[in-house]
Amino acid sequence: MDILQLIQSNLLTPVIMFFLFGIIAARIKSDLKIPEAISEFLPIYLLAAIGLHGGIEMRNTGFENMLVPMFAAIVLSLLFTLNHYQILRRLGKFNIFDSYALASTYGAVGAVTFSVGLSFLKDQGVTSEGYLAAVLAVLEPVAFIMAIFLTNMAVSKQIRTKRQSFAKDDASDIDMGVHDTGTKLSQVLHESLTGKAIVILLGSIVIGYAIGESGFSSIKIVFDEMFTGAIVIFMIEMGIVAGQRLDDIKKVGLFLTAFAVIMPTFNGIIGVLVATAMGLSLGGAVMFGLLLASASFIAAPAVLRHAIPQANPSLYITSALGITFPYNIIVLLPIMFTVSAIVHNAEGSIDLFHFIAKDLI
Amino acid sequence: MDILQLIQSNLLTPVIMFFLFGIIAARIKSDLKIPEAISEFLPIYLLAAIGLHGGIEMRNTGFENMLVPMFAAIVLSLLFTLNHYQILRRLGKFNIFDSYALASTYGAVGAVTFSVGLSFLKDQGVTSEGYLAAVLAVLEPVAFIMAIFLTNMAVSKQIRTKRQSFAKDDASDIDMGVHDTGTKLSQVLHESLTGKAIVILLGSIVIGYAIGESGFSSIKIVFDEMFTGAIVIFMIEMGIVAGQRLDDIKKVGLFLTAFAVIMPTFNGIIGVLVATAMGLSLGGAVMFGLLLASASFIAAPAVLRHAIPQANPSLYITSALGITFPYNIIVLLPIMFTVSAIVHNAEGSIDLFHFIAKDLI
Amino acid sequence: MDILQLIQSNLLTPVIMFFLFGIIAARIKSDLKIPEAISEFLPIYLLAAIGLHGGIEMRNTGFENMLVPMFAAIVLSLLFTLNHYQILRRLGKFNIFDSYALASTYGAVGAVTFSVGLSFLKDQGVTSEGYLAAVLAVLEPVAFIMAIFLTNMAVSKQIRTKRQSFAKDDASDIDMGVHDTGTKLSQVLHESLTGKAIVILLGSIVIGYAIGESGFSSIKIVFDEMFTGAIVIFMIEMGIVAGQRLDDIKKVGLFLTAFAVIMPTFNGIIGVLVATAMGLSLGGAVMFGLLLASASFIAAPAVLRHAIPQANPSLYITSALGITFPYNIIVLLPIMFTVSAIVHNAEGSIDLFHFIAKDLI
Amino acid sequence: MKLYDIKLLTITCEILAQKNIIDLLKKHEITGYTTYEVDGNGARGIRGQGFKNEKNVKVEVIVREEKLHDVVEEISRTLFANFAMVLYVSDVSVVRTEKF
Amino acid sequence: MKLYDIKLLTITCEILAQKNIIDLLKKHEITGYTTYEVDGNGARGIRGQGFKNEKNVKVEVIVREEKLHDVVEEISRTLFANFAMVLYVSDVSVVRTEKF
Amino acid sequence: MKLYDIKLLTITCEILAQKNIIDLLKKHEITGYTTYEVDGNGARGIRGQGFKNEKNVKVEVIVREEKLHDVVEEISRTLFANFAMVLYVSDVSVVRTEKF
Ligand SMILES: Nc1ncnc2c1ncn2[C@@H]1O[C@H](COP(=O)(O)O)[C@@H](O)[C@H]1O
Ligand SMILES: Nc1ncnc2c1ncn2[C@@H]1O[C@H](COP(=O)(O)O)[C@@H](O)[C@H]1O
Ligand SMILES: Nc1ncnc2c1ncn2[C@@H]1O[C@H](COP(=O)(O)O)[C@@H](O)[C@H]1O
Ligand code: NA
Ligand code: NA
Ligand code: NA
Repeated sequence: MDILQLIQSNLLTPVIMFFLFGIIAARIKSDLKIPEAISEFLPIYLLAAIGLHGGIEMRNTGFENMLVPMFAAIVLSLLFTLNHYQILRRLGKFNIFDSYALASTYGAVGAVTFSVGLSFLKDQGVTSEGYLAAVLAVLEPVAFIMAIFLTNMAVSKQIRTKRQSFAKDDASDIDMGVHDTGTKLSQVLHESLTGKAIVILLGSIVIGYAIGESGFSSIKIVFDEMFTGAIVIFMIEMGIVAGQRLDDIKKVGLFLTAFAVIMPTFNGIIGVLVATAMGLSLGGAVMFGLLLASASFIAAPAVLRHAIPQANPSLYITSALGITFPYNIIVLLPIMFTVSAIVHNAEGSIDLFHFIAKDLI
Repeated sequence: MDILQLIQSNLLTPVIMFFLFGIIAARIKSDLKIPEAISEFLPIYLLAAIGLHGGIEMRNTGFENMLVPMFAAIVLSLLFTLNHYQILRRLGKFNIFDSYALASTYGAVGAVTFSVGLSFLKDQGVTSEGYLAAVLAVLEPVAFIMAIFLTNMAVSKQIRTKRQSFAKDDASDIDMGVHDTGTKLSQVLHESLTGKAIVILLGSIVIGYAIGESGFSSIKIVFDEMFTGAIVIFMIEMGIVAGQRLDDIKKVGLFLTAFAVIMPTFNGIIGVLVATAMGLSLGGAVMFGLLLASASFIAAPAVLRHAIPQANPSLYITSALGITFPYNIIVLLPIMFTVSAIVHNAEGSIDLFHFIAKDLI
Repeated sequence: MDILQLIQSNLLTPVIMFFLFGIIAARIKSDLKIPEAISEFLPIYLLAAIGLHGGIEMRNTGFENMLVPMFAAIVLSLLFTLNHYQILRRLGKFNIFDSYALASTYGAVGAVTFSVGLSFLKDQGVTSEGYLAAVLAVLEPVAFIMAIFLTNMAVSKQIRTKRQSFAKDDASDIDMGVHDTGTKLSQVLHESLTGKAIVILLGSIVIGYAIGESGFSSIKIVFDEMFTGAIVIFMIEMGIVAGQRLDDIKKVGLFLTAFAVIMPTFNGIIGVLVATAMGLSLGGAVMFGLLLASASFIAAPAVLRHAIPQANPSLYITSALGITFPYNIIVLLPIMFTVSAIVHNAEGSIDLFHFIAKDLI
Repeated sequence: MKLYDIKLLTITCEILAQKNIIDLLKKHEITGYTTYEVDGNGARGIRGQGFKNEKNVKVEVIVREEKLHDVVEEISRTLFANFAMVLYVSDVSVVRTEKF
Repeated sequence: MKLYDIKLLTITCEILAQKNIIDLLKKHEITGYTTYEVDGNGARGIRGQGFKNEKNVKVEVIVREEKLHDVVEEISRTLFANFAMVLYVSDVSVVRTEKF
Repeated sequence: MKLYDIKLLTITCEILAQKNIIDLLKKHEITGYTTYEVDGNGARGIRGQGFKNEKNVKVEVIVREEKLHDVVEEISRTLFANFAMVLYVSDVSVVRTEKF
């Protein structure tokens, strides 16, 4: 019931309301639209603001404490990606390409979701560890890299198998599906590491760290005070794009719809518990959980279309943007907050840590 | 003389000065231009800000008081549209299509004009009733709907008349001018009701009402404090576009030029008086008058090109944007303000109401 | 050593750090990019802010004092442009077209550089004379006009010489290089005088002067408080564009690379000294020096491609943007600041003036 | 690689006529097309300055010759009179003729 | 629907040459054209990153064969040397030949 | 003004396939091309709403007939299956045939 109240008060924030408004605008086929230049600029702005803030925080608090959570996030992200793959391939009967693409979409992180999380915490009057921005940056490519690597392995194996069973003149046919996968890996790696999200985020963290609170003061109005207003504008567009995708949810199927709700919940709550066990604050644990719960819907297509072109993009975009994103920011954030509040009031988080560790292995 | 002083001090505000600057930039054929994405975004932003502000106000003051002014605005808008049509068709000798298009352009409301009005009142240190944003939203489609309906009726009648007097093989010729007007009405209705201006305005009013003052605080800097600065930027573009149209004023003709000045003055002053009679504040009466005085130059073309494609768009855009808009924001606003100040100091507004009522019937 | 410290602390400001970040993003071939609409809008915004600020200042302080510095700036700019031409043509062995184009690129001013200079002074807690914005506006076309005039003269002379030595049937060949240069001058003049930078700058100065401090208050948040934040965003794009040009520096050659560093240093320091001699403040002398040191990389191509199409644009853009701009904002600003601080503390600036005057003739 | 002959219909018109064109194509069961915003000059004056509503758009349709005639005829009949518009047809060749 | 043969001249050039092209067309009494910004690569390197001044533009002109020759000749003579530019001509057919 | 016949290859595809196309052109030693963003509709649904990643792009390549065949063949073989894409070839004529 506490959770329901929290969901309700979350629903009445401008961020969520403008998102829902965008969905409605799309459903009634309004021509409302945030111009492309603005909606391309806003994520860059949001990431710069997040990075600057994170960097300044890290300068204040040091970054020794960051290493364990960073490592835990990477390990969890890899484990979860593998777990997603198994579920999608075995239970969901998706083909190998869609399975890897979806697995890494949900293993990856969503920068927009992270921004909304920060503004949610602000509304609750709670802070979070600044270094989580760095975790966000590092986590960005992790799931992709693994998925790409595994897909390449799988595809090479396939080719070898096929080569053995078929005559040579069929080779070109196989090529059609899996052409030059070998050489592609390094390219895609480069692409995902130099992707704009990572670059602006890491750059801003470094700059925030370098300039500190005093250097920040002259740009605080733009990169701090305007933050929530900017999210609100971006959420209109997110709502519109999500609303346009709602029709496609039918094509996504029941299994993936369930996956898009259950998986983030599972990943997110594990994240909150692990983070609590590692000593993160109430808000930090929520953000850590959100990192693991979130799915990527802007960076993912850019990387996956090149890395796994055989996968159907409308599956991973629709489920991540049309289902998981709204669920995460409206329902799961309050749930994780409640969980985090409970475990932060409880004692014996070391025991909790043991409990989770057992659970994961 | 008081009016002249007010006009002069209005002229020296950044909003008006940057508008005039834009006109000059266009006249000297400078390549200055606000990029399209920005000038498409600004009206959305302005309407969101207006709507949020209105919604929050309505939450504070309730919206019982809104019903009478809303109803009065609709009735006046319809009466004025009919009046415009008669004047344009009979006195101006415009064809039926241009007459209806112009009538509804001037019967409709201008959101940009409304924004400038709010900033004018701010400069005068006067407030206005928040629910006028809702009146703006409702008034948006009213004049269009009537004009479209009447045009369709007129065209159908025409077709029937022609069908009777001509042979059947000529039907295709008639079609060229008036093809499938019957089925179009509902489409155009949908379009004008889901137009971005109405949608963002209504949405923001609801959101403002839902979140209230406290929910607004985190986005106040973007959606309140930056408001006048944003108008200023938009006014540069408005000035440029108006300036580019100045050459077309010759084509508009003397009659329409006079109409574009006299009609808003008449409508606006009636509006101020009626609003005062209904008990609106000094500033509220000005805004009410401005709603009726303003002509639509962004929404109108989008709706009218589909609804009445036979009408010449350069007539209604040029007169609304090139003549009426500058006149309204530079000259008529101070006039209406003075009128409103006079009638608000005078007593016996009930008598006034009777006087106006007589005048209208 | 003081200079080195100042350079170091300058390096750690968000403005410079985001510029360097942009360069790095471009070098690692990230797809990071500020959308075109934003990066086209920001210079307009920056110039409006500079102009408004300058105009308001001039209203406070009068503009009698402006005439001597204005005149000095024009004279110096012309002398420097001629000086550049001689150096480039004689020592650098550039052809006549490239020499004039480069000479005027470095004789002209850079509005972005000027913005960064203002934010540099703000960081140092130093102010500058408001009328320098007007000097910026007037200086914008000066170097272009002279370069265009001289190029036209030179080309006409060439044509006449060739006409005399060749048969008439060769005339069309000559035309290919130098066609209708005669008639072009007035066109290019109009273009450079109605260029968006000059127009918005002059307009904003006038408006700032007209509205004064009190009229400015409603737009202060947008046009003053957000200024540094906006520069930071623009500097990301400047860094990216400069970074993309770094490869071209090889093509620019050693001579021009040296020119692009030495010339601004020379011009800038002369500027600081002359300004000090004329009685400008510490900060004002730095800005005056910066005007003379800066090279134009946005306005220049727009004017020079029409005025001197035979010149190779990648020479003047690359050297101005890729070399001189970073050098000016990172290294030369601190140098000029130190020089200005020294001469402002020293006495006998009249003697200094005599010394400089000798030097120049 | 065998290439097959087909027609490319290009319509340049004011942006507010785009919906009319797309609807008309749909009526003729054509769902494949490409659109982009352009500026221009013509009988109805310079277009593309000022408001977005005053831009032009190009609509390109790869279409079999059989359908082309009817589409061109209906566009000419219903839209030429009221909208800024230019239309032209060119010969192109494609790989996958079954797509069109 | 009878279609008439006519020429389509397409010029892809750096954006700062657009004015030169339009002026040249006007000189030849051609006032109908369509323009839009594009990116590109060619002999003068990649264009379209960075400043707007470094974009390309396409100018498309439907023009009768009689005028085509002179226009192409003058563009080649006066602009090819100094500007990034590519020009090509194609055959198209139109409904209202009197418009061009 | 003598004009020389050459081919114009136009590829309309989802924007995320642009890199693949450009790389493929480079592989065939073609470095001249023009690109611009467009919207569209086709077998893979409406494109151009929402994120920039979901736009289309047109890639236009003036290319000699000798090279055309191989390029078209490789695009068809490697990209048609996985990307929203349409490709067509037209005849055009140019002044400076040595540029291509
Ligand atoms: N001769 C032409 N060549 C290319 N495009 C044209 C031509 N004439 C008109 N257009 C385009 O078609 C639009 C509408 O033309 P119009 O109906 O003549 O005003 C113009 O704005 C141009 O974009
Ligand atoms: N082979 C080609 N195919 C299509 N467009 C080209 C080609 N070559 C050049 N272009 C376009 O023409 C512009 C100028 O070409 P250039 O003068 O060769 O640099 C380029 O930036 C491209 O947009
Ligand atoms: N018949 C057509 N005419 C013109 N463009 C088309 C056509 N069909 C598809 N396209 C374009 O090619 C893109 C990809 O097509 P598709 O692979 O069929 O989804 C579409 O989004 C359109 O931009
Ligand atoms: Na995740
Ligand atoms: Na009205
Ligand atoms: Na200079």
